[in-house]
Amino acid sequence: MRISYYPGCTLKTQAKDLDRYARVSAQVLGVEMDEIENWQCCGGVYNTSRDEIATKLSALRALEQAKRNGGKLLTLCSACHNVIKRVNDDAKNDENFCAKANAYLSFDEPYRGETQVIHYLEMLRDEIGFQKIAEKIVRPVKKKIAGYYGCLLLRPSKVMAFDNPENPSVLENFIEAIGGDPVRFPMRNECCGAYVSFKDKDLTAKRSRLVIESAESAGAEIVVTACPLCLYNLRKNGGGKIDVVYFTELLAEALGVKENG
Amino acid sequence: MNALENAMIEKARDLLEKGVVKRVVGWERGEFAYDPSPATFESAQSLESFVYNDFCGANLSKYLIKVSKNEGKTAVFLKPCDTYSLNQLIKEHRVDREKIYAIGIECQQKLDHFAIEKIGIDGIREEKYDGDEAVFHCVDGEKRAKKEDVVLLRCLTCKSKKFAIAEDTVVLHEMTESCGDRFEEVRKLSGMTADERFAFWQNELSRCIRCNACRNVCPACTCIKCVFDNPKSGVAAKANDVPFEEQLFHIIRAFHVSGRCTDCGECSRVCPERIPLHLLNRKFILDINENYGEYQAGEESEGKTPLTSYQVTDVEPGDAVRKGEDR
Amino acid sequence: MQRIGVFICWCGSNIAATVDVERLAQLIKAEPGVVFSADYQYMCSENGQQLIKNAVKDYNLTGIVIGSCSPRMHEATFRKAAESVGLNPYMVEVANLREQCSWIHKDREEATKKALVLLRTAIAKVRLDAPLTAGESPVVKRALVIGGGIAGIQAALDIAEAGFPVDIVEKNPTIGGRMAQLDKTFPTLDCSACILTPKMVDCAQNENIDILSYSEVEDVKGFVGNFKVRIRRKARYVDETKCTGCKVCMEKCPSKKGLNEFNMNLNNRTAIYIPFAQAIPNVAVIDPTQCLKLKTGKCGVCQKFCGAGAIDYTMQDTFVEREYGAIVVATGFRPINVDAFNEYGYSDNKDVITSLELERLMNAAGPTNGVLLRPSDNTHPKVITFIQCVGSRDVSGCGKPYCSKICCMYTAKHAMLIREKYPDTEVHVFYIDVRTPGKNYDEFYRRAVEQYGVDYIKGMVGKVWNENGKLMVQGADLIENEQVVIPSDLVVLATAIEPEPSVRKIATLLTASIDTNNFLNESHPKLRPVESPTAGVYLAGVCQGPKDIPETVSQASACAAKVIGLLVKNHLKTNPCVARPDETACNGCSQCANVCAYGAITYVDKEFRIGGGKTETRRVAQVNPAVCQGCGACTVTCPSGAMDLSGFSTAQILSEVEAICRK
Amino acid sequence: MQEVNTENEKFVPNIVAFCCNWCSYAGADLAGSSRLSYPANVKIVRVPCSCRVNPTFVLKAFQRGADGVILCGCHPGDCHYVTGNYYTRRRMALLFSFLDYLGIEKERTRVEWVSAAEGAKFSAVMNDFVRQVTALGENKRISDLRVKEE
Amino acid sequence: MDKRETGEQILRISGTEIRKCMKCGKCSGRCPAYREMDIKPHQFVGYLIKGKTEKLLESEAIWHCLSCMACVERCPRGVAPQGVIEAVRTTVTRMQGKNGISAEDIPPIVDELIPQQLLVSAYRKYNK
Repeated sequence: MRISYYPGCTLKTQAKDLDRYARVSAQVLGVEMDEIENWQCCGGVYNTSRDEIATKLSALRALEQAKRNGGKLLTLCSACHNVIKRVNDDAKNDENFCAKANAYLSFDEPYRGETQVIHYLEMLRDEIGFQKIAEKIVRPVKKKIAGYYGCLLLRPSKVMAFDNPENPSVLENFIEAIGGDPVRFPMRNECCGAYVSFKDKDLTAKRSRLVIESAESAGAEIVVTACPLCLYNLRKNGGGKIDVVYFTELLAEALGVKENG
Repeated sequence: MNALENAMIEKARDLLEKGVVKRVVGWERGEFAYDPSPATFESAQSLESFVYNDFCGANLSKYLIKVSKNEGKTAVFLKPCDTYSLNQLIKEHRVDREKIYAIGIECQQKLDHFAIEKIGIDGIREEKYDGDEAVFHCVDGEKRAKKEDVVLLRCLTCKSKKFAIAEDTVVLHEMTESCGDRFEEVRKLSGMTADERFAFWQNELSRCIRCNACRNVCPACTCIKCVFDNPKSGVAAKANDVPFEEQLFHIIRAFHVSGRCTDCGECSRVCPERIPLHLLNRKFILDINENYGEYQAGEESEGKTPLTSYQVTDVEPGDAVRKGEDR
Repeated sequence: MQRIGVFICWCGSNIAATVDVERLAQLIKAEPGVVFSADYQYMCSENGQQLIKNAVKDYNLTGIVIGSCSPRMHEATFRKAAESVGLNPYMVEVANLREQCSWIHKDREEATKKALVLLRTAIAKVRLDAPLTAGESPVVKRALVIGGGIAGIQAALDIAEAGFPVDIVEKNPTIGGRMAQLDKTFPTLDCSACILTPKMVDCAQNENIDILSYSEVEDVKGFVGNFKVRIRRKARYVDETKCTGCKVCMEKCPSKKGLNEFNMNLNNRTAIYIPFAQAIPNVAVIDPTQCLKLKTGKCGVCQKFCGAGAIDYTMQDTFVEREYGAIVVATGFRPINVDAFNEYGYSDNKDVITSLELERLMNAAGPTNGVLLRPSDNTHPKVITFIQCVGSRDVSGCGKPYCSKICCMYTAKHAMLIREKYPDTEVHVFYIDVRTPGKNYDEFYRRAVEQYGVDYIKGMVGKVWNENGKLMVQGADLIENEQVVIPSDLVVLATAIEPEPSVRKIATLLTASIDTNNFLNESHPKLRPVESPTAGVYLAGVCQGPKDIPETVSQASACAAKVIGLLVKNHLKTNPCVARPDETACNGCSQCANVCAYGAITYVDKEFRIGGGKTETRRVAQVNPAVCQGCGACTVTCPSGAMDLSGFSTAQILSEVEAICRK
Repeated sequence: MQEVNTENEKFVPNIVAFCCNWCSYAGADLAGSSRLSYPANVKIVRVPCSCRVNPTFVLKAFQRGADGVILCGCHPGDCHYVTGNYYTRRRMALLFSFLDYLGIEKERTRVEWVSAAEGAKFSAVMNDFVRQVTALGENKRISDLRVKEE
Repeated sequence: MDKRETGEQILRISGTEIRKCMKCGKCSGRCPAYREMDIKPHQFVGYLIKGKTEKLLESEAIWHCLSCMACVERCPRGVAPQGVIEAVRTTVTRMQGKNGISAEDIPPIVDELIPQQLLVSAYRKYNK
């Protein structure tokens, strides 16, 4: 299976781990991730203002490219996924936005949200299947693992359509597939507070601590996430003894290809 | 004889010989290449006069109302857009589904004889398509025309190449969809001032000679007794009310087929005065789509039409009219 | 040619002051067909009516136009007068010269001119009037009640009391419905079973009532006064006539792991069971999805132990067909599924429960014998938090847009009962609004607050999570303007209610209209609240809209009154102003039936001569005059104009239009 | 007001109002018993339900010289016949939009929901409608639609 | 822009139907930043309905909202309080040129591990 892939800026810098482990794992799973050409920043954050267009254009360029290359766009960074998926939804459902953005971008054929945006986790779940992944595991990660979703993957659920927003299960199923013991903890779908890092450090720290404490008291030995923002925050501000890693790292480990990454 | 026609004749022969159907509704060779006419074939021998060419624009579904009353099954050749008409007739119980064997056939746009004449081509013996051009073998040699100038208006904005209903198909080549916006003209008219619109329609409708061709060909105008022929209806063309009928025929007709018209375009095809009657029906279709959700008559063989259903939250008539104008 | 008489009323000075009635009476004589005209001070008076009657006789009138007040006032009066002298009452038309002319215009000339037009319009109509006679249809003197909850029980008892036979069709093995599951009832706190079960017994003992339990309505044909209903009697594998309700089978049945629906699945029951102790009929039933004998062929223990020989594993569904004059729909409700509300943690935490589950946990006949123990560890909860409006007033797509109406009151009841029985328990209630209209209702809720110290918090809960066995309830307190987290032992969700889903099928069978929330529509929301638009079909209880027990019982009794009013008649007079199809012009296209709100239109295949000695079979519309209400929706839908409306025919309205437009 | 066309001042339009028996006709009666006047050139045709009004009736009125046609019915949701006015709403939305499309002035047609209690509304609606139609002048277009002036 | 126009602009760019709000407070019941906010999520909607624009524009809460969408997710009426908050913040930054983050805010907390997306997004969110 070949699929267009959007890495995003952070995956080329501070979150290289998230990216490289995803790539080596994908190879084992028979997926070729085609990094799309000349991608630009996803926009960083989705602005909910209805009249916001400029910051959404680069996401549209990536989406349009993917439309011409198979119709699917794979994302990995939760933040990019959130932005791209929501911009795509606007292109599909907000006529006003669609018309203005297309007028500006002037693609050969107007882009109207045709591309299907899927997150790496969705690919594992829906395209490959956890059962099949479990079969390829060579080094089961026998740990109590807490899957931390944060907010960006799940909400708003009407647009993201990723999982049950209040009771998600994809990370837990993933953890089971790689041989781990999933730990469900109450704060797994709470926000780590990344966006206010510069405005209200204390709040960010408080939120991150809450998450880590919740995971620890539920008995977790390690926390996995798909989000570079969360990882940074939870590590820096969580104040916990347990480590936070990208889910792709554990996947690569379980598939026995961590060294290749 | 073309390959497609051959395949259709074979299909018809097979159905008749095997006794699957009692008769086949198709086209019969006319005097000229451009005037094939609808016909019923009851035996394999009679198929000798069967024809299918680019002049076979006629929608055969309406004939089934009568023909299918006869005993046994009737096979019918339907172009994609014709299948919608049949489906609509089935929905309205005008044709018994059980007695029909529908065969979807390939259609690569149909020619408009009037349009060809208009650009000065006549004496056509044979026609074929060559890319974007139509090639005519005429009495006085070969003539070429741009396809878009000589095909039926409705074919420029073909609504579908899907068969809404078909037991069987005869399709030898891929059918290309022309993707023109069929509402473009309606929108253009809506954008005019009321005076301009009135002038446009006055110019068009004043040419009407009330020949009833539109009514007779329309697969939605299938009433056993048309209101205009029924003295009890209060609108019939009885002596003392000729002006009423004269003045309002097209309005009432368009309203009666609204929500049921599949946009097959037969009305405009047959109008000897070349009045764009389909623009009347399309106004209703556009309004229905925009106010009550996309609806294609004949897409389903069951269910209600937009005029026999409602939503509690439907637009108010005043707002609907304003909306129509703002478009 | 009609011989028309025109009668113009002065209405004292009400009309005469503005309209020159005398001149009018002279002018109108010139209209074709008018053979008599008169004006009089009070046409509706005895003398006035006599004037009309005399003229009908003396001038041999075939049609009458009255120029007077609104037809909504005296049309019936004048029709009666005409009928008394042998003129068909539908040959009378009224021109509204008072409300729609003299009272709104000041200029005498202008008003007189308008009055003349109005009279001419009425004359135009009367010229095309045809005598109409009301039809008659016989009434089958038996009623069907669909649903055996408190609504169905009450309606059946009231109808039976009046001497008419009633059948109750109940899909469950016993009647009793939701009310049987309740512990206490607001606002009086009587024990639900104590007031319901005697009524259930009354039903069983009333010789006019036949209970068809474990049965469903399969098909309905016919119309008001004359319904033919096909009822499926599901196989219960126990002979109802033999079973004595001794329950030995239940003791012996080895398959004990079935979920007990009556207890909201909070405990288990055997494969053969009687739903609860006071079930009516008190007869066992076998759950075929659970019974070992039926599933594997191996067991048969109950048959062995049944002293009455009532067990029959070979039993099949059977059908009965009966005729009814009237049908009461009382299909009731169920709580919605709260899985979509994961923020409250229902699916993850055993101690997050719905209110109906709480009813069972508090009921002496429930899984805990009435001791309030939380499901996870069977301990007494010390802090209980209620969340109201779970799924009600929710337009996000997860719940229902309407207010479920009963939750405020039952939550107050629960809170009060808990504080009464376990005074050391702390009770919190999150609410958006407390809605307590009803006699003694607000007093009841206030008692919960004032006397029992229940903590009402205005605001909603955002999240419930489990922290070391405590349920952390985080919500907004909008009065204090703060966010609170209440560590609780038990969380109760005041779950929205929805119509029992089987009502959709029943509505289709009855051609009864139903709204987007699956509530049945009433004929008029204010003035005909218990009648379905389909004549002869009546609505009781929550199937029509959320309501509590007192309201349900009132509506059920109102239904019964309506049914009795119908069943005492031997024949029904039908409104003669109904649709009538012209079969020779009907296409049989079904468009008219699609817009008929009453299901009055059906189709038949008929033979028609088509000339040349040949005939043709055509599908044509038939209007049942007993069912048609005469709105005319069908007439406009018909493209061929085959459908017309008596009393308001197309030709008549067109001629009225012409009369108005005549210059 | 001085700029008003003097021709139009003399012009008195003829208005046909179709009113459903249960709501609007009763509303008109209430306007009467409340002595709320509206011009005498409005004449009411009583129909059982607004859904009884066939587009033909509207067209006939225009063709016979009415200058404006107004339909009144129960408010949506309050129809005496449960759903009748919902069909009216669709039919007239389409018909009026269609007439407008033909260039026949949309100001000559109107649908209003008037309950039996809304006598004041009935009177106000009629006054407003008459004003609107008066401003347009005589209705000629329906009869001229098929006749082109050379 | 006068008060009314500002209110209308906030409403327009929020893209939410505030009149659907039934004042249940579920947004505030769910909000993780509730305690840090001077105006609570439900009040953003309430004030906008009542036209108390100046209170909204003065609010500090717009700099504390985490944009986590929890309020949007669970609103039973389909209202988006976060949309209103973001619309107010956008209006403030656009109108008053008031940036949420100044260059001086950054250095003390930037370390080499900070994801650049966090910088980008914070800037985008809080600055003009």
